[in-house]
Amino acid sequence: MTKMTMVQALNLAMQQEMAKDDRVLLQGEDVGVDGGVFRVTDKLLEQFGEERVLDTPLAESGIVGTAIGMAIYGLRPVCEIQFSGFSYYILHQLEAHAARMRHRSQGRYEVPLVVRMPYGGGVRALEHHSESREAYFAHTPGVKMVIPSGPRNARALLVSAIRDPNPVIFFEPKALYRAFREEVPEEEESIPLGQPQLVRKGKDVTLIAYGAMMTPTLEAAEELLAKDGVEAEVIDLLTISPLDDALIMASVQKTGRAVVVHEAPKSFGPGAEIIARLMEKAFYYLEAPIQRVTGYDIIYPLFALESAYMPNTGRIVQAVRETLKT
Amino acid sequence: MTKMTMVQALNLAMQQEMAKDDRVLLQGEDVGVDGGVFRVTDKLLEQFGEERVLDTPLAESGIVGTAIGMAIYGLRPVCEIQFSGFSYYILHQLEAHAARMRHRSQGRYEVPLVVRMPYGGGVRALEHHSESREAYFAHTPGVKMVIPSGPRNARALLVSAIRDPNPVIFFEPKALYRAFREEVPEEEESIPLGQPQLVRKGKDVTLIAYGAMMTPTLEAAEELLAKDGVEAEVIDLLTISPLDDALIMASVQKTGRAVVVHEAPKSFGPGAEIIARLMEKAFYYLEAPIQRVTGYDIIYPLFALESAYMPNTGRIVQAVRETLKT
Amino acid sequence: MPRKKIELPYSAEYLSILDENGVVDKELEPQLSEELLLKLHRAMLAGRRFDERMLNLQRQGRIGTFPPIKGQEASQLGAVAVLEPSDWMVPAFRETLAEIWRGKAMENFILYYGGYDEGSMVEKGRNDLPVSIPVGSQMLHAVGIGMAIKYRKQPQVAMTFFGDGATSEGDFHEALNFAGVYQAPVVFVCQNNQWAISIPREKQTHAKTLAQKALAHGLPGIQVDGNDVLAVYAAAQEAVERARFGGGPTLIECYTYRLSLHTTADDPTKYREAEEVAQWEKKDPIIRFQTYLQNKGLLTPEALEGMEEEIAKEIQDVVEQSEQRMTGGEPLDMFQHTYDELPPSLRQQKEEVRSNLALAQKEVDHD
Amino acid sequence: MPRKKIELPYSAEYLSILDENGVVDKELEPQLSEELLLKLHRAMLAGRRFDERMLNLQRQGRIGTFPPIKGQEASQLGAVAVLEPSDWMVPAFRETLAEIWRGKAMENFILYYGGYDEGSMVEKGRNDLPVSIPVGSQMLHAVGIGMAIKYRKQPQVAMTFFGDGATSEGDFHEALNFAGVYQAPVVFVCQNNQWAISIPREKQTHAKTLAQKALAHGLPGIQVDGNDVLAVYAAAQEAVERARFGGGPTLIECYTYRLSLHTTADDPTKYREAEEVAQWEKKDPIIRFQTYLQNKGLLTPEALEGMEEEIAKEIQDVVEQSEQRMTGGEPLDMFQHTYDELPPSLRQQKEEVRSNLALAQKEVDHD
Ligand SMILES: Cc1ncc(C[n+]2csc(CCOP(=O)(O)OP(=O)(O)O)c2C)c(N)n1
Ligand SMILES: Cc1ncc(C[n+]2csc(CCOP(=O)(O)OP(=O)(O)O)c2C)c(N)n1
Ligand SMILES: [Mg+2]
Ligand SMILES: [Mg+2]
Repeated sequence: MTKMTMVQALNLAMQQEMAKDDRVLLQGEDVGVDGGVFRVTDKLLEQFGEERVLDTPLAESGIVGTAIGMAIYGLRPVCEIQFSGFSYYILHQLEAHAARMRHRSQGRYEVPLVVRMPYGGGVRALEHHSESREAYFAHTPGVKMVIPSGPRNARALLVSAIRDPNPVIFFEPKALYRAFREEVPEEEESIPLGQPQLVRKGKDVTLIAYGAMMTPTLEAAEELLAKDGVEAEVIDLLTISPLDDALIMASVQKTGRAVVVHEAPKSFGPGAEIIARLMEKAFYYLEAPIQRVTGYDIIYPLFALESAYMPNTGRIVQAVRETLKT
Repeated sequence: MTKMTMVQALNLAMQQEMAKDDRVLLQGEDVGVDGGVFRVTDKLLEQFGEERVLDTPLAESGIVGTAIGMAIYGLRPVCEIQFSGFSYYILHQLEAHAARMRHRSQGRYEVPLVVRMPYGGGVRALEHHSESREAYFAHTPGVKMVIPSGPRNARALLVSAIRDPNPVIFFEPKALYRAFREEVPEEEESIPLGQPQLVRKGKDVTLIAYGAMMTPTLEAAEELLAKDGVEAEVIDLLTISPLDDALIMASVQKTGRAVVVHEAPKSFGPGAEIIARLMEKAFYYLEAPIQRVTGYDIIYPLFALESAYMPNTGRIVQAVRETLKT
Repeated sequence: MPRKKIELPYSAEYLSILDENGVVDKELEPQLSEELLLKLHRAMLAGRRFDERMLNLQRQGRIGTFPPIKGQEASQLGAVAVLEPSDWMVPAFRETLAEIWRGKAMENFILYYGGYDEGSMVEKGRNDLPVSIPVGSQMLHAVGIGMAIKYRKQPQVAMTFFGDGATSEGDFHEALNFAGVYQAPVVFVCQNNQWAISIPREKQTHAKTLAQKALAHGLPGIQVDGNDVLAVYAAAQEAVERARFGGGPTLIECYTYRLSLHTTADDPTKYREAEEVAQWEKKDPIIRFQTYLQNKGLLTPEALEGMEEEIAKEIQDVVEQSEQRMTGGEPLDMFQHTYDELPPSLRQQKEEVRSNLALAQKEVDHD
Repeated sequence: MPRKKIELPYSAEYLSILDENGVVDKELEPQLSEELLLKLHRAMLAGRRFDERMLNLQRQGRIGTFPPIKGQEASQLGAVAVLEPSDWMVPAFRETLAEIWRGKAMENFILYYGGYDEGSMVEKGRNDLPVSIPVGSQMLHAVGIGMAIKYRKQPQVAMTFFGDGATSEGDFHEALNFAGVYQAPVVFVCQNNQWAISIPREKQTHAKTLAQKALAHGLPGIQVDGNDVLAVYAAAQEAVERARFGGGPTLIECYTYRLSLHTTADDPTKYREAEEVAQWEKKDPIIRFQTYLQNKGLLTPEALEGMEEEIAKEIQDVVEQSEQRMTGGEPLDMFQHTYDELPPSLRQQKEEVRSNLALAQKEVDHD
């Protein structure tokens, strides 16, 4: 095992999948010679050549639209959108075609497409470079929405996403690209899509988060134990949609309390669905209202104020204390 | 007062606003000579001329992108997207610019833009012509998401949308375009955006719906009274986002039970947000889990099966009975 | 102000071979086998008759909305007829005849427009995409297929169809640009039928032709008489050869006319003159081709009559067979094909539907 | 196959007036007042120095990411200098000098790239849009402004800037097409600086020039030496006049070069040769213009020196003033400007932030 950043781990996933499956190819803006603006595809052009690592013209719909054609032909294109703030350009191709081709052709064609993109805030970026709009894709039937939270699961999930026969939107928490390293095994490792993970056991309250928010969420769990003696159970969604809520139900039926955390704007955000599921399946176990710690329903501010926008350990701890009041 | 269909009522709203405010103009595919494929803009070209009713080239992003420029200049463009299934082409212009120009220019510019479009199922249409994806727009800060449910409120809400200084996405339930007529006053009438309406008083359960779903929801309320003696209170959201939940809270704090109805896919749909709000603000009043009666997380089927997809009176009645079991 | 003119490698061109009176330009006449000529004629005739029958079915409420092809038979058939079965075809939604030529069963059109998803099924072996309704969006798929063909070094090409209105969508240009950059084996066939619902070609763009749009992307563009099956065939053949042998993509503008409705939901009298339609009726692609065949001694009035009867019967059978299959459908089938496997949330939703149906059934039994 | 060539009303052209050695083509030399010539020179020099200083500030961590303009001073200034204050300017994100010329305070750039939303404020009276980061999206706004100008029968024009990469986005073509259809008074100024981050111009499109993309939409397109402020000025003047007096839109391709980084987050050594940059250093737009002014006897080494000192001082003051304003910001301000008025849900969220802040304050006081 070597310690890797998420950038290196993602690179490893693509490198290995490309090495063993010549159907896999990459395309996007600056993914080749430049190795991606975050270097996630670094050196892959040298290894696999221009035929399999395509530096495309500057057109997101073109990138995904052509990738849909490639996927129908039988390839497994992995596209990069440079920032999720520019992913809205692809929604029509994704919703109208990638998500529907299997259904429209009644099973004749599938679109094993992965669209990777960095998302989220906290990196002192320019406008459009800090948003989290996973809810758009999570609400799109036919698409899978995946978000890793560390180098190791990023690698293992990307491998599964590349092998998945359905279109997968793969959000990469850019704040974590180089935030910390983890042991990542050289040998192949994958995590099945669609399975949230229990990352910390506890009995008093369930914290549900994903992506970059796992960091403050786990910190909050620590702080709650240290300062309040509260044992928080923590769940990492990993796959936002289709959402398998079994683990969440089991946990909340045990703890009776929950807090959901995400960077995305609060209203009509992913947290709402989790709460709705809990309402449907765990209502009688709830001892207090479930709290949301999220971004706000506003234009994401430039970085002088982003720390005021982003959920942080303090806000999460605070919310947990609220739920524990009753 | 004359009895009008929703198509006529919407036409009246635009006709009157254009007559008294020369900043208002229309653009879209086939809105001029053809009067719109549903005839919602019929005769407006004859009355106001090509300068104010623009038959545009076939390009949704072009329609909304140019309208943003017009709005910044000081006009009040009302755009038509022929079907909401093609609205995904405008998301980047809407999210990146219409929703943000006020903030980006720090108040110097505003984008008083209305984008009208028919949405929803039940009309035996082709693929892409039956979807309901209001959640995409509801989750977009800076935008208002409005959906009328009858000729009279359609007219009154469109008037307010045209006068609103913020970008408004205006979904028109195509199933109701000619489904029934209502008295619509000749003289000006408007309903403020952002205010759900109580359309039926009751004490046993609260039904929350909007748009075309108001019809089966109100039928269900009738049936429940007739067959079960249950008095259902019914709320019509009218403005989906920004969502003012005061009326919903007041009602559910009284009834203790609620069912949310929409055509949109269930997961990550608008119903989830309503349930999350109730969780936050009415938890201690709830006597049973809140139910969702919605579309499914699948590709909307062609019309042979659409009745199986669409929420109907029977499903709503059934859900209410569920909530009343406990 | 004096300045240097920039010389471009390509210019837009125009081609016509068989004029509206059926007179052929001997110089340009492609040498097609009698068999192929007759096959093309029969296909166009059958396409026309099937279109007419579909319109009746719709008017009788036996199927839903559909887009007639009347007048565009040569414009789509001339192009698709050049393809090998192993080539790929990416249609818009008005290529009914092209799809039939490629092997799609007429029955499936009736099912599809009758509201049954099974109707858009693509049989194994036919390398076509299903119809694409979002205007301008499908050409990118053809380009991606072309890029994949090039990657796999296959001797295939991808041909895609779209309308005049589609050339205003950004995706059209992104498709041409990608095709140019990667020199993908793609043939872009624009069905310029002069109308995008109620919007006439002149309002769609300030450009004199649609063919010249290729110049923006450094590609050859040609405008052909779309009601002249020989011209369309010749232009398509040249483009397909070029693409197949590494010469890159071509844009073909077929200059034709939509003689019928945009769809059965449309009323053209709102936006165009009967006179204009009458003028184009004179340019009918089938009649001029029949004249051509008769002059060549390949077609007699008797043969034509027999053919008409044969086609009528064939269509009648198809209608009957398909209607036997239109029995309402199985609700639970709607959960198929959204994902390869049902995720837990959809399994639950499917169960919910199953029990609702059972419940509804119980109530029916009650009353 | 023989066929008719389609004659187009326009062809793409090329213009250069002041060559890289500062030698002017007397025939083409525009007659600009000495005052304007000197003003253009000083603006370019100040733009260059401000750019250098911003780079330092970023390297010292005093501001965040920003996109340098080095090398493109003439390419943007020559165009914007033609505008009247009442005209509209719609920039991308690399038009710093054009924005300064139009009246935007240098201070605001430091605030904006320092992370303060106030920095992108547009003062009343300046008819410019704020920077637009989504590539290719802003040209449509200029077209809409142009359509509104036409509707209001105002003697204004809208000029919009974008890069070579932006010409690959569908929105670029939708903008040209709408501008053509409505003959809107718009001037499209493409800053072809040869690179879109790491993608060279040749990989962006198979087209020989970007100017020829105008032909797809039936518009005139011209390519000019973007490092020649006189050529850019002359071409822009012609286009602006045409637009102002009802002649419709024009596409101008300014052929220039990005001498510096894409943004401060970029490392060009990854994708381009120092040699290429060195070649373009020789074509520096400021140096050649200084030679021209000196030959005209309008500029002396002494005057230049004085000017440099003056500019240095001016920039120093700006930096100090802006940094005094960069005091962290007021969290509750982030709720401003999403809507004209705070809806109830946002009022509640704002309250939540207010109390969180209070709480955090309490805890700080505690420790
Ligand atoms: C993106 C999109 N916008 C609007 C529509 C509605 N619509 C269906 S066909 C059509 C006109 C298409 O015109 P054209 O491309 O010329 O094809 P034709 O119908 O003439 O065959 C329109 C506007 C659509 N299907 N997709
Ligand atoms: C829609 C969109 N896609 C990607 C990006 C990321 N990005 C920022 S600038 C840029 C390159 C732009 O190149 P060009 O248009 O030539 O302008 P230049 O940077 O050279 O001035 C890219 C890909 C973006 N900002 N917007
Ligand atoms: Mg057409
Ligand atoms: Mg560039």
